[in-house]
Amino acid sequence: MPALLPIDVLLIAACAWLAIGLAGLAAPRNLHFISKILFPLGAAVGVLAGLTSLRFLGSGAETAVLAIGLPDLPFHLRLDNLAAVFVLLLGFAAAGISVFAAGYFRKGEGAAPGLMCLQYHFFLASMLLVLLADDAYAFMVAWEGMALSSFFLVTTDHRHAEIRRAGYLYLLIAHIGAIAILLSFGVMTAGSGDYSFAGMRAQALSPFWASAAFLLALAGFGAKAGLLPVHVWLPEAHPAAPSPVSAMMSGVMLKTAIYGLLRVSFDLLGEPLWWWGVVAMSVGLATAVFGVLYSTVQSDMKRLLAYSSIENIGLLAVALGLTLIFHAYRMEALAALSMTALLYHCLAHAGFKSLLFLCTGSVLHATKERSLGKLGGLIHRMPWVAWLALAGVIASAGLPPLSGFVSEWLLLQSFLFSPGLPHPWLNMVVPVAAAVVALVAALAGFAMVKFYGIIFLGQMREEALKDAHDAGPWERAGLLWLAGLTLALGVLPTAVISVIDAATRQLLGTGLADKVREHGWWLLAPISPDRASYAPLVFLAVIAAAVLLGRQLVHRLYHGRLRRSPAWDCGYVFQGPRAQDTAEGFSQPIRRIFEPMFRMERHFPTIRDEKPYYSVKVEDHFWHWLYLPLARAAEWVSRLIIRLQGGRIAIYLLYSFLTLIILLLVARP
Amino acid sequence: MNTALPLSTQLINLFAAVVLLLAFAMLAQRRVLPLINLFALQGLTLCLSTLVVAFTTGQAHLYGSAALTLALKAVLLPLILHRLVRKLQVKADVEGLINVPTTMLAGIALVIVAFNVALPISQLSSTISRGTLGIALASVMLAFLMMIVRTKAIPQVVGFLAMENGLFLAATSATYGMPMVVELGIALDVLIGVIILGVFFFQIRDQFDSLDIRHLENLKER
Amino acid sequence: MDFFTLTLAIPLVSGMLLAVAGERSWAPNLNVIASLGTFLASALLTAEIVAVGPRMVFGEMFFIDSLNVFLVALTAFVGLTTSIFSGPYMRNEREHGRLTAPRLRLYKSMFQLFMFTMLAALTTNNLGILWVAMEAATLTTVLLVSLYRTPASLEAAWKYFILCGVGIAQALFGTILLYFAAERVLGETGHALLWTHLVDVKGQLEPTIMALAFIFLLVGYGTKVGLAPLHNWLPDAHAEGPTPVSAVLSGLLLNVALYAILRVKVLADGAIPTGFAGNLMMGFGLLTLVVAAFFLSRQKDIKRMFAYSSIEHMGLITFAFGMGGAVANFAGLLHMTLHSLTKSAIFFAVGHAAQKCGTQVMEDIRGLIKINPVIGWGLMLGTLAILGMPPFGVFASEFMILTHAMKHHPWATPILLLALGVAFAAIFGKVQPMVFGETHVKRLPHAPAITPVFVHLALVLMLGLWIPPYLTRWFHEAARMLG
Amino acid sequence: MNIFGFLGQLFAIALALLLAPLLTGWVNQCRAWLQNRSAPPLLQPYYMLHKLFLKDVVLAHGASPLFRFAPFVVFGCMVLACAIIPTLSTDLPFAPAADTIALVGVFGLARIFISLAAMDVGTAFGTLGGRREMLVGFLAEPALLMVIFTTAMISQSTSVATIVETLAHRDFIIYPSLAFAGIAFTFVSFAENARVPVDNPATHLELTMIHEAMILEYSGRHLALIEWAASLKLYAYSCLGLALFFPWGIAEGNSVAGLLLAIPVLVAKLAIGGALLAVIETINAKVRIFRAPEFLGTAFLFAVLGLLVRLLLETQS
Repeated sequence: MPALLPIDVLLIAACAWLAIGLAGLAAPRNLHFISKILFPLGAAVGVLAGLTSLRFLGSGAETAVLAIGLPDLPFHLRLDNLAAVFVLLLGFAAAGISVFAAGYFRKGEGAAPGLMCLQYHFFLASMLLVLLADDAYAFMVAWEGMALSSFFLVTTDHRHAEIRRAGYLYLLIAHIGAIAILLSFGVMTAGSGDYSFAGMRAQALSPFWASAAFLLALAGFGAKAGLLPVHVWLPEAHPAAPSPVSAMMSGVMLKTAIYGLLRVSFDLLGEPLWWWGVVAMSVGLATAVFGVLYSTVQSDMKRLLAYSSIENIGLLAVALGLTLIFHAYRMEALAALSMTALLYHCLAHAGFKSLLFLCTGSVLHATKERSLGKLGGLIHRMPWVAWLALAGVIASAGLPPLSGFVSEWLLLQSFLFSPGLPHPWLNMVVPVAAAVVALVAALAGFAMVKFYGIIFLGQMREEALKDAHDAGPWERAGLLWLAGLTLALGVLPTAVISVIDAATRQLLGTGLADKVREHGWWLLAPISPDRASYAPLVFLAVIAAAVLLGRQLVHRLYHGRLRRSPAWDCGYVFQGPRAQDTAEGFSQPIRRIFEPMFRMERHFPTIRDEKPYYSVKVEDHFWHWLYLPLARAAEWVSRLIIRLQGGRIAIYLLYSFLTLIILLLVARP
Repeated sequence: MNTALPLSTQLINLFAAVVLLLAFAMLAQRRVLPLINLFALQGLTLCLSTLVVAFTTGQAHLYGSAALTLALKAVLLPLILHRLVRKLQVKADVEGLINVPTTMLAGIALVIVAFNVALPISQLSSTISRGTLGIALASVMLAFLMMIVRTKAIPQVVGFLAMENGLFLAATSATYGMPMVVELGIALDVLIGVIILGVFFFQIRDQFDSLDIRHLENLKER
Repeated sequence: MDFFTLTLAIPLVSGMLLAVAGERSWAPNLNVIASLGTFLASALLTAEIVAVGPRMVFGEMFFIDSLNVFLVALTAFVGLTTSIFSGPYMRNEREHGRLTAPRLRLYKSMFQLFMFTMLAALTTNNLGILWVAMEAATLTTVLLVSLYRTPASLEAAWKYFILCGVGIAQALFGTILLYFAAERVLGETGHALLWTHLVDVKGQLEPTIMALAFIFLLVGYGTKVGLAPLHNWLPDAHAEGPTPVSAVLSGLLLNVALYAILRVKVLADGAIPTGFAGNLMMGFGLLTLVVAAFFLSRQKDIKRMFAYSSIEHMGLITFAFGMGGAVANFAGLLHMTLHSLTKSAIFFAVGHAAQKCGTQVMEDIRGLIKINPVIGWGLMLGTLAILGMPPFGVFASEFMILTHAMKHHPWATPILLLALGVAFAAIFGKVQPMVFGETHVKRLPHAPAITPVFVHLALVLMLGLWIPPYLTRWFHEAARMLG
Repeated sequence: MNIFGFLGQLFAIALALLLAPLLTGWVNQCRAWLQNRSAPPLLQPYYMLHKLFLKDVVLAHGASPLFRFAPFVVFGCMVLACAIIPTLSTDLPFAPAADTIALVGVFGLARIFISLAAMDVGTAFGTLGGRREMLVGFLAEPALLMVIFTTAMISQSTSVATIVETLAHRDFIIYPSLAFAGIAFTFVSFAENARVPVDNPATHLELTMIHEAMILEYSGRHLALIEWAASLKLYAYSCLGLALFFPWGIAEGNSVAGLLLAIPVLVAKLAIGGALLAVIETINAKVRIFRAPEFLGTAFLFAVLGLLVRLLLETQS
């Protein structure tokens, strides 16, 4: 028997996921079987997929053709390094999330567990197929399958109207995005009728059509990723979904859109034009700023994370834009740097955002509460979740020594080279964009402090929180796995870059790994140590040493005495939980400084109010600037068109009559 | 064309002109029973015209067509319609959506359109009755117009049947009639159609107490 | 006896039998058995045609070729599933007191006769007979539309009758012109309306006459297809008739009307090489698609909404055939098949849903997935399928149509995109709250026959992932014939 | 990494730990003089630290382990920062661990921990302080990064050591961009170190506090560590500023002579810097909290101007 190629193993993994899903449908109400056997099995498949792609990375592409699909277009599959990086991400993230899910689903919540199991594993399998697809049809089938299964997962708890609405919005935007992607593929075939990716690579498009294809792809994949202005589904869908699903969507699914963008702009389209990068970067910057600002003012913990995902997607788009610009000017070494930043951030975000979403899941389970205004002090009741969430928070804030910082560092490093661009405008404007990236990173810190501080720290804002319980063993295992990944990505950048470098090399022809490996495994110096370097292990060691040594010395030289008493608080008497900042209160500075960015409805108490209250509601401008006008326009048109159906038969006959006469008079062969 | 046409062609043209005249008359007629009579008369004219064509060209199956026309359009259908009118106690007058002069003006415009559309075709035709194709198309369109402007069910149906008459005229004038099996099929369809319509009239009257189709305007988009 | 005769004879005979004896207790079973017989006969006929190739029957009156044989099989199949579905559905209607026994007799009899007319229309070689059969199909269904005898159903039936009658009259004029054109070439041999003869001489037909004839035929049969702005009868008839009738109207009658247009288009294309017929069809298709999409967003009645969805898809198919060429024709045929299967499945599910909730008003239908998960999922999956979500087959054909349009008529793609987007937003936005959400509704006296829904959906799913090679061959052959 | 370099590194850290409170004391003394008050002794911060270390820790009931953990982390971060900023010599074995960008990250990490700790007990002032600190932080960080970008572009490096080497030990060139960057950096360091226009280290008026509000609940050794960390931060910023804008005097190698020469230079520079700080603090008034964005916005503007000047004027060669 010939040895199994990695692509075969991955195919088997996809089939295994499907089989696991179907097995869940076989016993839809048997929670124990599903959660304790099927989900862990799914996790094992995830690990298998991740390891397979780890083994594969660095080798040449493998292809396969399946016997299904259209008559002239059977499913083409192809595993190359770019896909393998994302398979790696999918497999490892899925492993953690599945293990968590094994402990997460309870009886009597939403749909039957078997159905959930089917949808969830279908979701996983379709994501895998998206990454493996090598022709437009297979890609679209997998892509829409992914949208569909995640839509059903989002609307698991469909009893609430707002969840249904969220699901609707999600699927609608996903579908329209999918049509845009389809058209982009259509442009890329350039009329050759060959819908395999190999056929598209062979086409040499004129700049006009290539740009059309790129813009369509940006719109289509952007709709899935949550780029401005088609981001509106994201903050609705993520809170609506069960937490493992939010984690999967935010951590992995959004990355498939990034994968698609990379595939189209670097692989299928050939030579990019420089202004594509500018477009991507501008959209990315706008998205990042928007996302992070809105994330700071949210008062629902999952919405906060969802907006934070938008921010991260924005940063990814910035990295993509920068890579495109460098690549267009054939500065491949620099392009490799920003591409590495991009891929790294994909991995990092998958780790920490999944981790944070899962933590919210545990909190939700323990407290039945998503609103930040009703949480607080959970570190006392849920230490496991709280401490693991801290890792996610630090990584998400882009701080050393965890994963988020490495990618931001790489991104800023590549920005530092942008003055070398041969274009007179770009070399001035692009470096300033770095400042915006810095602002975004700093604001992300604000949002994360708010997230963590309000949920886990302070006093409990509700009595009921006293009964909160910590996560169970399965959940802990899942969280630990993801936190471990976050840490590993944070402290072992050199090793990670060596792994993902194959993809960079595939897309750009050059990579970072050789340079990075020169300086030892502990030091990350993408260009040269003189130029810039970062050694997270040393970093961590110095801080740890300072902490330990400091503690030992203080205790040795002085003492370790400690006693408890009520809080001081400047002698303020009323110290109940309501004296703390609310979620809204915490973000008040942001709302005030960036007031024009928000659409706020505020109610201030007046002296005459019998029950004075203050409330503030922050809404998205885009709803009112873009979506509602669009909806109104559509409604106006349809109001106009339905007059055709006025009920009067004479008028109907007249239509027929006029059609005939006009055709007789006008139509000529 | 200044050359004198043969007598048969002149006759056929005459009958065709009568059909057109009757079509206009039906368009102008406000009362139900005279309308049905006009329809019967149109059927009769059609039959005569077909007979002339059959006689002149010796096409045997055209006699069959003529007989069928006579039986169905001049006798049977008018009879059924008369019975229906009596049974349903339809009020005598027919209201139009648009007033008669306007309708007539529109009708004249239609005739011009129809003649112009038919002209290139009739020039290609080799039949003796080719000149009447324009008239046939015109009477189809006039019947169509009648269906549009009438607000009562029975006149609308008469318009529908008149349209069938125009089609028949077209068939005879352009091609000496369709194959017999098709003619039979068409006749059968028309007959069943009228019977079903009769059933309908009763159902409509039961529901609405009237045959005014302005009651039938409730299904619409809001 | 040969299978073709059986295919036509079974519905005709059983229709007449049911007309006299439709009130007996075995009548519903006869209805199903007759449909089963028709389907089996058509399946065997198909097998025979696959084996020996196209052939003539009864002299040259009827013929079976690659284009119509699969439509015959499809028609018989949907007829079978509809009759299975209508059994419990009609029983429930009767218990609700909405229908009486004589009307059920009328229904069964007319259903079979309707099947006969459609099969005849599909298989006839004579364009005149085609016209007669099409008219007969209208006549048999018009009484079915008014089966409930409510004011609304009468109004719908009246409009159906008048509009389709007028439309079909125009088609007759077109047929006469066609005959005229043909006679000049073929002489008065009596073959001048036989399609097989016409297609041999299509290049010699007079273009001026053919253009006029095609306009008349397109407007005439187009009325039955539901092309805008000739579609006005369609939503009314679908919404007010009994659901099985809506299913066959939408799933079959529209196809047959379109089939008639296709037959004529082949001739027109032969006579007029400028693509005149194709351009007209593309224009009508796009207009229909857009108009229907905007209609969709303001619907309140569930059956009405899916009727507009049928119009929309007919527009898309017409557009595809209008583009012509092997790929687009293939896609059009595939889409026809898939639309029939999917839309009838949806109507089955909708019928049960509406029956359960006692209303067709969408705002009052909620939480189907709670009342009956099978119906709920059936409706949900059916809707997603018809909206072109992979892996369902409708996506496959839409994929081909869109990419082909992108290639040859890029100007049309924004319009297609707009229409598909609007339609998606409208339909899905309305179906989702019906399927999901909370509800309080009691069970029905007779369990629904839900198998047809899932059989159809399974077929649609299969066609999205794998099209059997013989089907591909057929479609290719038919597409080639369509030019 | 040779042992000598390692020792030099340890020496730099030890020096930082020692000098930092002294700098704080010096600034306080200068300020008192300028404000016509009798000045506290120069060594007052050391007495203070000693006293606090001696005291028991009084912990609020609601304090979590994070609250106790945070001072150590903050302290550790500051030690790291001081370790990688060249004070005496540019040959620092720890320097490759973090470049300037990572340095910003270190400060960020400390800020996050102290803000979280402020929120931990759940008092009104704690959360208030936490959010204001984050506010100042996110406003200051981009400006700081732009300053760093400007200097990094001059030296083609983000490594602090390389920047200093480039600026101090190569041909002397006047960089107008550095003037802008310097002003911006000064602004930023005032904000970051809780100095007057933005915050007042001496205030305990509840509603105006930022830094003080955050550490209200701390006592004993925890407070001592935080205070120490604060002085370390001031020291680090001062040294960073000196390193970026007045790098002369910092030894390139680890020769004893070089180090010995560097110490007095450093002390002198710090003394001048501290005095200037006191002057600026004295002649300015604390602004309302919502004027802080304007203040830091100006800083950002200057930093970007510096960058543009750099790109426009200095890259022509």
